[in-house]
Amino acid sequence: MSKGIKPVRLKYTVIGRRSTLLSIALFILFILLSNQFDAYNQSQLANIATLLIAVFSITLLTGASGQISLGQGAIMAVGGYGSALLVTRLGLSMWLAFILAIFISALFGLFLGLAAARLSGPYLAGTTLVMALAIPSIAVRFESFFSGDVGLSVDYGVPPTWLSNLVGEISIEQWSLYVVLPFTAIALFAVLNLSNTRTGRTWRAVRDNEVSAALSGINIARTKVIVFVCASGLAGLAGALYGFRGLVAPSVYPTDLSLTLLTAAVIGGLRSIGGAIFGTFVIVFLPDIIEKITANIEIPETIGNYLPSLTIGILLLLTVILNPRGAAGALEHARHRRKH
Amino acid sequence: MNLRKPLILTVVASALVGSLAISSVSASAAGDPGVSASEIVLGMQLPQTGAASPGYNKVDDAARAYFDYVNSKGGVYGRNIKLVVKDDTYKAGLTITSASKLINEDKIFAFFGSVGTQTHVSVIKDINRRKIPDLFVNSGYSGFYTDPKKYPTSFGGLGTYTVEAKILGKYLKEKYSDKKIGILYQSDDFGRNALAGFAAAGLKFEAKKTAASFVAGTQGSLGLGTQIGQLKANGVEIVIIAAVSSATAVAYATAGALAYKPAKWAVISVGADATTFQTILGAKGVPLATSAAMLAGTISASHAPAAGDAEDDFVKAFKKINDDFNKATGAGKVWDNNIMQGMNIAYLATQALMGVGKDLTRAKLISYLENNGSKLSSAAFAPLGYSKSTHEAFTGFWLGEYDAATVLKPLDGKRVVYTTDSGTGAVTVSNYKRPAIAADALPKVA
Amino acid sequence: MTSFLTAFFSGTAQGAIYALVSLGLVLVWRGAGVVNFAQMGQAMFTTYIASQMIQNNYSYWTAFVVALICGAALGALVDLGLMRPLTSRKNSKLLNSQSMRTTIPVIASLGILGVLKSLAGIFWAGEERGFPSPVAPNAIKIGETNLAITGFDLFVIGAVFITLVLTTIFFTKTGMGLAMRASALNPEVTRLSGIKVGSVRTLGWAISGTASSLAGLLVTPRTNLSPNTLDLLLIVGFTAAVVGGLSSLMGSVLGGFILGYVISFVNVYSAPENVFIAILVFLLLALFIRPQGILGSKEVRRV
Amino acid sequence: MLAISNLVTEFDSVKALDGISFQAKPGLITTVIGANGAGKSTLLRTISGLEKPSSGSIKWQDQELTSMSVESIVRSGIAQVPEGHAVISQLSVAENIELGGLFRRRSFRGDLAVATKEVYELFPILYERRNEAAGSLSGGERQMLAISRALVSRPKLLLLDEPSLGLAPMISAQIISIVNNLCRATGLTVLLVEQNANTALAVADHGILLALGKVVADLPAKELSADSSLRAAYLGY
Repeated sequence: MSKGIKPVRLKYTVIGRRSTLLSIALFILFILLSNQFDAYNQSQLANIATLLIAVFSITLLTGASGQISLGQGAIMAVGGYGSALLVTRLGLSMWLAFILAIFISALFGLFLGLAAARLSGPYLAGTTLVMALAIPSIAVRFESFFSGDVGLSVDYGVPPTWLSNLVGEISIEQWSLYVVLPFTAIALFAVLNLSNTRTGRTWRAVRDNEVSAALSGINIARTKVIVFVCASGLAGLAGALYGFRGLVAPSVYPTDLSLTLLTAAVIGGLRSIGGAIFGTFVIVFLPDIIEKITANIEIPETIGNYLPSLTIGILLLLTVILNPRGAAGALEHARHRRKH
Repeated sequence: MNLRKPLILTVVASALVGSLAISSVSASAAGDPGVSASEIVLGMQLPQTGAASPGYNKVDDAARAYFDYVNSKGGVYGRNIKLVVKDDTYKAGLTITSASKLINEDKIFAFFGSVGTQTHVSVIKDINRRKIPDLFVNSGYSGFYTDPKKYPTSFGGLGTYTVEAKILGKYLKEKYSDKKIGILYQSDDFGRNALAGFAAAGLKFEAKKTAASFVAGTQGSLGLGTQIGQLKANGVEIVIIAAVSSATAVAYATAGALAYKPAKWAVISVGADATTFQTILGAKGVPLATSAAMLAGTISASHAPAAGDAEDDFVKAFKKINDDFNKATGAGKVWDNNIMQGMNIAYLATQALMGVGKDLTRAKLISYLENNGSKLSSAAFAPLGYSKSTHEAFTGFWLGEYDAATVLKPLDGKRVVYTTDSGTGAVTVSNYKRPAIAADALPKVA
Repeated sequence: MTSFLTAFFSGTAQGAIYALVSLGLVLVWRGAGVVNFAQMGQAMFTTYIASQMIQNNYSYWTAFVVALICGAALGALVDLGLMRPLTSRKNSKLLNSQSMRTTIPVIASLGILGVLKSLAGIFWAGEERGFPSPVAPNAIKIGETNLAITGFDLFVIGAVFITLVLTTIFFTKTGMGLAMRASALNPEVTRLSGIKVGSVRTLGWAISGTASSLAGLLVTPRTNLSPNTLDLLLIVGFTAAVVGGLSSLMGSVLGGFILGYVISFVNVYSAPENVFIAILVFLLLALFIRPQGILGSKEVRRV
Repeated sequence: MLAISNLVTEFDSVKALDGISFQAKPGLITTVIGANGAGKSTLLRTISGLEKPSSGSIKWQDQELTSMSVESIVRSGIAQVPEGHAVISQLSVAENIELGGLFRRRSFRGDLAVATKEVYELFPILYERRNEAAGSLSGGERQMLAISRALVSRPKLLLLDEPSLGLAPMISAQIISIVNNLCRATGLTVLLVEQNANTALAVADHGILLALGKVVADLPAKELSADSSLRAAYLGY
């Protein structure tokens, strides 16, 4: 990757300042939001901050380089198991384990990327889907190591006393947000920089037309592998944070998780980081909103039960039909129109 | 992927507005959450949709029906019992989220009857850390109950898989010592717990010879035939099934197709719901009489009366309440083991809440269950194990055989309840006598 | 030897169904350049329709035919209502990018899958139910020995065989079949020959819908029907299609049978728990060793 | 009669055709010549409906083609032989020919057999190789096949896009002369796009010279080929 960035060092610093500001802005906004929230919504916010990192990985992979993965959940599982094993078996600190999870899953992404570089479009989609199905079953197959279905019980622990002394009593939910948020901010910083530098432009060239990208001297295969490594690192970090909500087990990283993440990215806009944030808010809060709306309406239980998944499915279809670029694309479109 | 400030601001602003609208911060009164002068709020997590939901999605409606009945009789010390149910689709990620919602937004007093080992394991630590009672978990995983120091607030709602397998295993090993015994299990925590229980009873199985398995949730769609074919080829005469009821039905049908007729089937109670068995085979075109004949002679174990035992007082009472109070429609209301289990734990919960008295707190409830829990009664013929040293529920099972009318009848015409623990303890005969249900079907506490 | 025969027969019967699924996927991929991840969702839905009809006392065969027709209709509807407007849209910037043209339909099909599953959950309460087989599923006997193959297995193999023969005749002997092959190979020349490529594609979706609907009807008697039961079949069918080359109809059928044997032999000689891992390993091996598939041609496959 | 007026076709707001107007008279060969990128192929593709014009009109026998689909345009009697001997190489020769007449198989089954026989008579080599894959043919044979595929639909207007491209001079001359004979014998209207202006003008009745999407000359073929200044300015010889 360093080779790709070097020639644009100058620009890098300029962009670096903007993305630093935006990342800090995100951090502060989440903290401000959380102060308005009850404990449950604080935990939802932490959930968003966690999943956001995974959705960023899709923004990179699919939005910026055009590779579709239906198996990000499985890569999250790699990060989750990696960090949980480091903590439970080797007694490492949670923080160190999170950082190592990035490397473990990036390494996994390297192998995956080597395979993926040979694949395009539906081949990649299908292969990653099979992977999403197979990886959890590895945890069951090698039960003595991965603890099977029951999984590895891990959590964020309790807030350290120095922090409580500093800012007053901290609930478990708030603590989970505080643990996740720095990582989310760093992930945002990383994604912003990656996408705005020459590396990002290289990726987009590959996305838009492999042949002409190759003609302009871009090493397609290497570019794809690099994207995979970066995206896997992000997904693995998200998976580690997601697992430390309480459990690392196959049922935490089901196939649906991968599809949910993709849905968030698509609804918000595959190519927009703001869209990724929006989409993640939607998928996390939508079930609650539907529950609020239907609380006072008498509807049969069966319909009520399936309403969230139905709504998300319809939302996905509407997005694809009305504006495949998602909410961000629609917003830009509207702004564009107003100008004229 | 360009990020303009207005966009991120729009996103955050709309998120702010949206989430303010849905957050409801209510000041909690003194005392534990979820208890007021007029209400006790309980929370339940179970798969209401998704691959693991069939059958289990009836448990919540049954429990609610019983609570509604209690409420119609004036509730518990004037408090109505409200059951808030969350669908976790059997995915632990959602279980964690919905547990937080039950705790922080629905302000539940206690968790009640949560279904599923794989999902409950994701929240049990947190629930216990918050000292919230975790009543009558619908999981037979002994790891939740046998170490109250680890999980002081969790109490079982089923007999453990290990206890059941030990009792069933001992019987089969003695009765059929001259026969080849094999097992078909689903390869998940449930199946493997059962395997461990049988091993404790001295029944060991050999892969590809006497042990066959399938991936849980696939219901054999990837080739159950080959697995059962292997049991057949190896001359297994007694087949134990440790799988959910819908898979049991498929297993019987598959064996039938292969002309494989073991001398005896033995099915772990989780997988031996006659209604599910017959419904599934019925839809496969097997007439009721035929599926009844297929099930007849099958050995199973139970802690409670058979759902089909129309003579049992508890069954009669619960069935009536199900008819009158269950708001579910269609298949969700059809009387079966799942509904009886839901009613029975609701009966237990009502009893425990009555037992604690008017001044209800979480700590008092837990201490009541530890000190008096073993004296609680229910439809079960087996005693409850609750004590300071274990939080296992029903410590015993009786063994029976399905008759031609799909009712599980005690072996040799006499109901003998065996009891043991989830460890290495011996299997003994229990002399527990089940107290009768009162005429008003409400539990009575001394 | 017995276990070998068991694995072989079971693999053949299972493989026949995978072949159907794989065929359905390839039909749509060749015709429209879309991998339809909703395919088995459609099949699940039509199987529920059949199941509902049987519950309402219609005969099995009426329900069977209605399910196949519904499968065709659903396939056509997916194309007309969603895929055609989506893939023909030129003004969207996102679709101008090469990779997005294949990505967006994949996402759309996932949306359909989600909606179909939710609707099945609402209509049929997500209940797990059995599904009948038209012939008694009894083991076939030769003399006194029971073969590890049942009458129903033979029915499945027969039904798939007839489907494959009909498909072959359709593609090689009829004008519509020629139009369909031509549309898949070179849409522009086909349009210039006065053929409504759009309608031909819709027909491809309909045939694919029928084939997968048939797969649903044939697989559920062996297991149970629920909104999620057929998900696995899609994944196996997809793997079969890739192994077969994704662009070759014969290859897809061959791939289906190969997958049938792989799964069956893993079941017998290893353990069912290893099946998913085996599928992944097999898929990766297939992609590395022969990325164009057993019968795929190199030029069609963009690697 | 084909009448084109003020036709504009854009790609990403670059005008490939910039207000083209001309007419092609029935029964005659009209050739469109011009340098690479003059817009010749775009013109043919716009007529056959493969590209949608942003403005202007294409009238064919009192029908407005610009709003019609490719299929309807073909069915109204216009057949295009696309650039680069476009045949479907995985299909057999016979299948390629069959494809061209497929849309007429309901209403003109009898005539279809006649038309097929006629093209085989026109190109006997195709009959010999009818069961082979089209991909195995030589360049000239492929061009013959592409023309045959167009002819079995019994077009009234034949759009030929660079038929001599990449072919040996002798073979391209042979193909063009066959088209010429066909036109004279049957009254077929031909619109022939060629880079090789000499060959085209030799057989054509009328010539249209395109440059950068505009018509710079619309003259009888003889006059056009005689105008050395035009040739020098636009064709470079």
